Amino acid sequence: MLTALVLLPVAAAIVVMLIPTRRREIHLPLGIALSVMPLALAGYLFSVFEPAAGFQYVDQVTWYEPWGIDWYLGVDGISLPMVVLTTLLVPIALAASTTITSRTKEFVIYTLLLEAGMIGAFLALDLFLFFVFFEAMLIPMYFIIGIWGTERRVYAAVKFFIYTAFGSALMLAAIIGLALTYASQEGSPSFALSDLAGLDLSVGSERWFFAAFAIAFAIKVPLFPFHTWLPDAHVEAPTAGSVLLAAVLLKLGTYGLLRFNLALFPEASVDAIPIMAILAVIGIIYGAVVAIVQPDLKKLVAYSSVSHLGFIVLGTFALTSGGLQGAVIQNVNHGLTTGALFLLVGMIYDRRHTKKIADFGGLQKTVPLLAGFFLFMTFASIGLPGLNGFVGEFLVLIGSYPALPSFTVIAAFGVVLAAVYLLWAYERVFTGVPDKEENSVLSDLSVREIALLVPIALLIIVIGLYPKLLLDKITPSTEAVLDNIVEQTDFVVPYPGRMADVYVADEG
Amino acid sequence: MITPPEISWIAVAPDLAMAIGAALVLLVDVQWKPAPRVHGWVVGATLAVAGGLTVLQWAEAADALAAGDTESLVAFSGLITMDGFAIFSRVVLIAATALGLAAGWRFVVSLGRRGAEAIALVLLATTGFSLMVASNNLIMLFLGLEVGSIALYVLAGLARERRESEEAAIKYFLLGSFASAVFVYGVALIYAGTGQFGILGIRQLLDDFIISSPAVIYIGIGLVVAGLGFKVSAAPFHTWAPDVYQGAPAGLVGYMAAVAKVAGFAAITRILLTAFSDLSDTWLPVVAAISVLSMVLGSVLALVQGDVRRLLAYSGVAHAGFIMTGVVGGATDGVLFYLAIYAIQLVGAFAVVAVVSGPDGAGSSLDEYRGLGRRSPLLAGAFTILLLGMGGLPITSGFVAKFGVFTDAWAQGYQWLVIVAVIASVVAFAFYIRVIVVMYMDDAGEETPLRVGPERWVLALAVGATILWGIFPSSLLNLAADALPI
Amino acid sequence: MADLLWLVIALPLAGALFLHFVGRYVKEPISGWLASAAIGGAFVIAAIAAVPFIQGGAEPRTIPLWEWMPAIGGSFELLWDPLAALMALVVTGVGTLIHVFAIGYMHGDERFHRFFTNLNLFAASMLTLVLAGNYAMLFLGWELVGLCSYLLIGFWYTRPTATAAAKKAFIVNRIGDFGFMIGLMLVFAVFGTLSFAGVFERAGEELTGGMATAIGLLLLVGAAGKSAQIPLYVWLPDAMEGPTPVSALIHAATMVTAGVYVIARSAPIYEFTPFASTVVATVGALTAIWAASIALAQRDVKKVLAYSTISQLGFMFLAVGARAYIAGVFHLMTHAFFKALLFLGAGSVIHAMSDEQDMHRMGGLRRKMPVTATTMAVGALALAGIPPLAGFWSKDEILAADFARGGWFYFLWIIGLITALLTAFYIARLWVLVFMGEPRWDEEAHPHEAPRVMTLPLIALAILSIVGGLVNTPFRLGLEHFLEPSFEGVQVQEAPTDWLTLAVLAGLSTLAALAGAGAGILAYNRPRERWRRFEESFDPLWGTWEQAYGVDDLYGRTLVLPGRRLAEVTAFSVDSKVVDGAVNGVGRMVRNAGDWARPLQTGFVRNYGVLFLAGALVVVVWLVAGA
Amino acid sequence: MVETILFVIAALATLAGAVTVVLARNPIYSAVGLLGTLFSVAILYVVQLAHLVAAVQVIVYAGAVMTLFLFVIMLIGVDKEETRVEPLPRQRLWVGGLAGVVILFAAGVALFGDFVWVPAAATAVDQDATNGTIQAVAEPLFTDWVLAFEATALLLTIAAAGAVVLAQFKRKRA
Amino acid sequence: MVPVGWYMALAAALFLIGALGVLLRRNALVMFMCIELMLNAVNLTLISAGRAMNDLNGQVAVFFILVVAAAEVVVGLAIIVAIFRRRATASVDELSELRG
Repeated sequence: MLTALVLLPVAAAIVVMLIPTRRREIHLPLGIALSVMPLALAGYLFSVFEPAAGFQYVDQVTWYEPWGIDWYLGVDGISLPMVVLTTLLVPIALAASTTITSRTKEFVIYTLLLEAGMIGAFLALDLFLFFVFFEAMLIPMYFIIGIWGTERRVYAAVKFFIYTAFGSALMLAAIIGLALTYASQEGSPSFALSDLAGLDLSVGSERWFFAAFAIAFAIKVPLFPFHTWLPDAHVEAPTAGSVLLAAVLLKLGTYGLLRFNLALFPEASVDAIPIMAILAVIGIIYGAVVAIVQPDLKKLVAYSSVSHLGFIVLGTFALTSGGLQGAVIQNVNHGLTTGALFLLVGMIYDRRHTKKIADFGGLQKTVPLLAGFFLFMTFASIGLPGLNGFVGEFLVLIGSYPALPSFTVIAAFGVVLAAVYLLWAYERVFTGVPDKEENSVLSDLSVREIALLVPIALLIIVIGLYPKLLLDKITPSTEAVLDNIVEQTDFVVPYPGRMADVYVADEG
Repeated sequence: MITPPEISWIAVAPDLAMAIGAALVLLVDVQWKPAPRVHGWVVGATLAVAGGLTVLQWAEAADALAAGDTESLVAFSGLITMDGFAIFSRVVLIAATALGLAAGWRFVVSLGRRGAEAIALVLLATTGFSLMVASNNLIMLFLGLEVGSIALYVLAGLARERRESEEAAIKYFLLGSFASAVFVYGVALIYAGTGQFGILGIRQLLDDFIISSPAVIYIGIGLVVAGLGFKVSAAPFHTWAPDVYQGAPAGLVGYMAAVAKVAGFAAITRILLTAFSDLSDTWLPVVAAISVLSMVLGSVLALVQGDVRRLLAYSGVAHAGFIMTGVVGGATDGVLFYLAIYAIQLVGAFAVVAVVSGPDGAGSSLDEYRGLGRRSPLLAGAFTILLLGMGGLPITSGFVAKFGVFTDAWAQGYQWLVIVAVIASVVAFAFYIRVIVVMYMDDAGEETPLRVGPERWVLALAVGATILWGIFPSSLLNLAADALPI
Repeated sequence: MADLLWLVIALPLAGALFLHFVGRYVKEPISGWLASAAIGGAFVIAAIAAVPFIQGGAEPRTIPLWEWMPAIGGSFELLWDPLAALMALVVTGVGTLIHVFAIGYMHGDERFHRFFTNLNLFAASMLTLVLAGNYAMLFLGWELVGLCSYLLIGFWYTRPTATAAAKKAFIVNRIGDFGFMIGLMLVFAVFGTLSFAGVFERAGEELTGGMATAIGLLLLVGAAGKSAQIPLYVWLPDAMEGPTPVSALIHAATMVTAGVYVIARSAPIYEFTPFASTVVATVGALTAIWAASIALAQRDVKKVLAYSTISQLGFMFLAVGARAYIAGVFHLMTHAFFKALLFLGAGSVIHAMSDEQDMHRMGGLRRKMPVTATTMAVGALALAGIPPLAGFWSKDEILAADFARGGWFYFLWIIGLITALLTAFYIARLWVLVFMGEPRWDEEAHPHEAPRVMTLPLIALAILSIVGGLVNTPFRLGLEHFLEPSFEGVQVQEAPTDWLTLAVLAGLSTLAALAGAGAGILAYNRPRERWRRFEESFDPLWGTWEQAYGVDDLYGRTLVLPGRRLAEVTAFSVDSKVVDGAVNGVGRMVRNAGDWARPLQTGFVRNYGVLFLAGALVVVVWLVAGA
Repeated sequence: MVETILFVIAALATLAGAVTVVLARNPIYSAVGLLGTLFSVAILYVVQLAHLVAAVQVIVYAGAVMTLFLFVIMLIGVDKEETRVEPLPRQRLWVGGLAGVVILFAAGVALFGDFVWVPAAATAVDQDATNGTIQAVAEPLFTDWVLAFEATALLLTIAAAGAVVLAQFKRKRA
Repeated sequence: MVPVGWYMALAAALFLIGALGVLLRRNALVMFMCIELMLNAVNLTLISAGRAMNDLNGQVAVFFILVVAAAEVVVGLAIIVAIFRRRATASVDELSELRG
């Protein structure tokens, strides 16, 4: 099933490829239609997923025996939400790309291939395979930014590609090292996560490997100070690119930290808590502060991502139930919220062909619906309780406090700053009187655009009020991660960091 | 009374076939002056036969190994072998030749009467290199090397209408023969040190005795490495490559570069890993250093090139470095796989160059590739895939190849080398990406689509190999793993 | 009935949703009535559900709804106890009246239905806040009311001042919430749960004095933000940019009292930290007098009321800080009545004067709008604390409690007394300036009495302001008994019991009230230039008050501007130059290396030869040396 | 004794010739120098009993090859003298440096490392073993080395074909 | 009886001179002659070493090197002539258009 999930988009891409280029009008609709199939499959997967069963629907096929590499897919509570998110956002991103008129065919193909890469990366349980997907998906994204982007697209695309490739290069070295260490201990090399997790490494090498992985993922997240590719990429990328980049690609970083660093290098992870926490907190505050004064709406949202993803990393390395659950669920939340925000910015851009905040003002009068959605997403992003963002942040903050009090307190201030930069931006863009001529003649959201935003909005509310839906799937896996660390190291989860510590009063 | 030597036809069958083919082409041409198409058939047939014979050889070798007698694989009283290593390399050479000729066919045709000679030279060069990769004797190896090289010198000068072509020829020739002299002096010194020309003989000797004062041998090894390093254009012996790649006829450069690299590395691997593996402690660091220098210098220089052929040349230098890591790794299969993949991709890439810059290969500056993505999407797409393959992006065979050699090097304890290598490959990405940028992200200057001739088959195969062996590498990897030198 | 309690929240919410989606198709007044009906229904249900407590003997109960964030003990559950009931009744009751009033007030606004959508949404949020069964859910309501306040302050989004005020309100509240959140972190870290039941159950064994103090102070920060106490009160005056019903409902009667409610709710924690409590009381006292003094000199009628609200909230803090929780909540209730009344009255005046808010351009309106005038007079007296109106009882009880507490609280008591005097003065000034004297408004504005739909709520509130106090008098402590179950096991500061002291205290505060009111009337019931001269005689003090001590631009200069600068430096120097510069620098370095190495390729065969030979030589030497 | 004298003379001649090749400004003199070297090397062959090789050296090299050289020299002009100035910057510096390094290296190896030119040298030289008569050389040439011998055929073919291709020259753009 | 070392040293010197010659001269022909010098040095080495080891293969090897040399000469001179035809020069320094 998982294999099918990975290959469906590829198949879709091939189908689109077969449509002659001159039939330009059908590529996009077809792409959207086809990209719904993975969504359906993912939905089914979500419904039949057994939270308690750990990795399931495992597909393992030997790829090349002597090297011990396998086609090894499996899904658990940590990857499941990401897969669903991916499959959900791709159709939306595609449907949001009707403004792309040149070389539509290629665009659709790249997007579908990108989807395949992302799903694969989330499902891969073999480090080699993971690396393949992790690296391979750069290319479609590179093209999406570089071909359909705005003025400095080439610079942004190349920067994105090289920077990320650099990170993953080190990771490749580390992966090789791991596999060979395994070979030296067990006789034959293996790249399977399950095998390598059990590896006993010397403290030194474990730390090196951890660093290599951490840098790769830190660049992807991106953590301060590796974040500078992100604003450029976002600003230049077309809407669909920004959406997928923010919503899914960045998550590969946080996902990787959670899935690989914690699982493979428990000792080093525990030792690295301070460093990662510091970087995370710096990211939170720094990203927010920088976002405040950004003159470009997209750049502002980009920096807000830097800030928000800091929370995820913080939660991950707090190593508490709350923190981990928060991290995973925040992965989804940020994907939805920021994705939606980029959609909206894109819609504004389609109307005004500018992203400069200074060029706007009083839009709420001319495009009330758009303003409404924007405000909604803004508050979701600020972390308004009742919406999804809050669940993630609150879990992270409250959950991390017992482990990392001081860091968490500083991080909490990011919540204040979030309100500052987003509301100020909203004020400047939407409120007041539309003084500029071109701002007073815009058309409000079309039915299509509303149709794109509504499902996201609904999910945002549902997750905000009834996160159980996700948490039930997530919790067993995150607990497993935590248990593993506790077993492997002498790390003690501070009270009340574990689910078991939560006190339930006997209530009448 | 002289006892007639026993001849093992099978060991040289493919080479014989190609030599005969070459002769045939020349004779047919002299006799009937047929249309180029006819030559095409002859060459095709020749290469097909040669390829078929290699299959026979493989079966033979397999039986022999199964029977456990490696002696029977050594033919002509030790001059050459028929081991898997030789056969694999030979197959790669033949494949590269077939593809290369197809890629250069329009150029060959454009040569008119001289076309036949060109074809013959190509075939002979391949024959020479194929003897070289099989030779188990340094002098034999030298002969093969010279047969190949001299033919290549001529080929480099074939695009006579272009001044650069002559310059390329003379540079290639002078430096080449200079390098050959150095190489053969090395051979002479090794002979002085060991009294052997035979590679296995040397191996035996070094296994059995400790040479009291081996300095002369080391000098020999050094000179041999330098000489062969020239052929594979490893830094700092690479200087000829960019000029020659740029000057030589576009259609044939791919072929020239590919076969030289394959043969050269086959020789280096055989000499270092078979003959002198006992001295590896001494030469490993040196080879590692060459590898690093090649990777760094190649990538960095390729980054600033404005001409695609020079860019590919420097990238070739970098690749020489990557393959060297495989040599350091000490596993022949990694090297062989890399060579096979790289040869195909190189020929493919130059097929594109040939299409873009016309039969005699006038210009090949990056500007000519502006907007190629619009102009002829398929061509650009193929080029993109090949470039990414060379860059070593996952799901292309290039990645598998790099992964293989890096793994070997790491296992040898050369972690630092691997780290340098991965970083170098990122830089490599940077310049391959540049070409892609130009093709896709700059608006097209010229709009008329390019005429693609036989190159399309080359590209189809090269791209296919890049993708398929990228996703299902095991078939080729298994072959490479079986293709061990005796 | 308590099982249907969720309806109390669900009804207004449903109203909000309905209006949000189909509101624009509903004719103008109907949507307003629908909203009112929704919240009215909530009131009815709450009232019925509250009956058992009124009868007495009923236990508080927790009604679990569904799981939310189990990992941190956050879930959707309602706590139904007298305190919650009282709050719910106040919110829904006063809320209903204000809804009705708004139907008239918002008449003709093109976003009429949107206004009631938000109003209903606010009601739902506020009810969530007061009915919440744990801190997480309380925080949910806490933030949602903040959102509604943001939306409603900025309701007229085309006014830059309004949107700015809205943003300011939200952000200042956020700063408070920052402290509040940290408080919650501590709570969870200490108790391993966020549910009230759990926390209060374990307060005894888990809580150390220091931790209690920390939590107490952090909660205070949050409360100070929401309830506009020093130093976070600055947003409330600006919040007057919103429509007047909003000011009445959110910024007088309900939302701003949330802080008081939270502290009362957390009594079991403050139980263990006298220090924190004292701080609460002190902050309250200072805020009370500080805001009152500012209120003295405001010209904008709503500004006066705003600062008065801040001041009154100060009183409530003074109460709950002194552990006189019941007195605090009591004052919360009465204040809700008369302050809502005053705001709505002001609203109807402003409405009549076609959006004129400057008292200097009013005067002599009592003939034009008698109902408003009288009802507002009632409100004023109640606020001033003239017996036997509502304000008197509650305020008097607070002061009495502080007096009884003794020690430091004597000092606070005195402050309270002075504040009472000032309060009486400024409210008298307000009423006189608006309704007495000669008209100071120009002719084309011809004020008129408000329509019935607006006056009726005024009358209703007036009645409440009169009798509201009687639920808890020294003679009959109804409210006290009613609320007891909520403060079980918490020691509550009672007023002194001996009648003499009580009488004296009551006398004192009455005296203060009368004095203030008298002075106000005397000073302002005169021709304009006279009282102008009177005001000027206080300069520069008066000016300072009028400028609200210039706190706003103080904050602006010390916090906002430096913040902007910092952000700009970080963004445009550090980030783009240093961090990104480093990244691009590496790239450039590599390229430069290439350009630098390029001359190696001179194109001269003989140079190549040299390089080749040199290389070979190095290899050879290295090999031989290596051997 | 005889051998020593011959060696010294021939060696000096060889080096003299070689130096001439390098230093002579006119290609003709270089050619003559080369000729000298070839002959004296041939002498050294003879001294070492490599009769056949020596003969071939004289016939093929001094004969055929040198003639070819002289032809070309004549073709491209005898008077093409090379000035002593070195156009390439620092070329001579480099070359000098290289030479220096080589000599230093040689010296170093000679002094410190117990350098042996032919470690595998036999204790007693057996004159017959390496008596390079036609018979003696022919036997290995046509048995053990037969494949190499055949391979030379390829070389000659290439040489022929290559020369032909390069020689014919149709003037497209001069 | 002359020690083999002398021969070898002589050959080495010859090789070095040849090599330096290649680097010092700009006339393609002369450079090429220098390469011939180097090859001669190789041959001398082979023969001397072979003799020292009582091994005839050294002499046999020389044959092949001679052939190679001959072949190179043919091709090399052909190239030189071809270039001369077009540019009327044999100086390699003037062939430096390809660089960088």
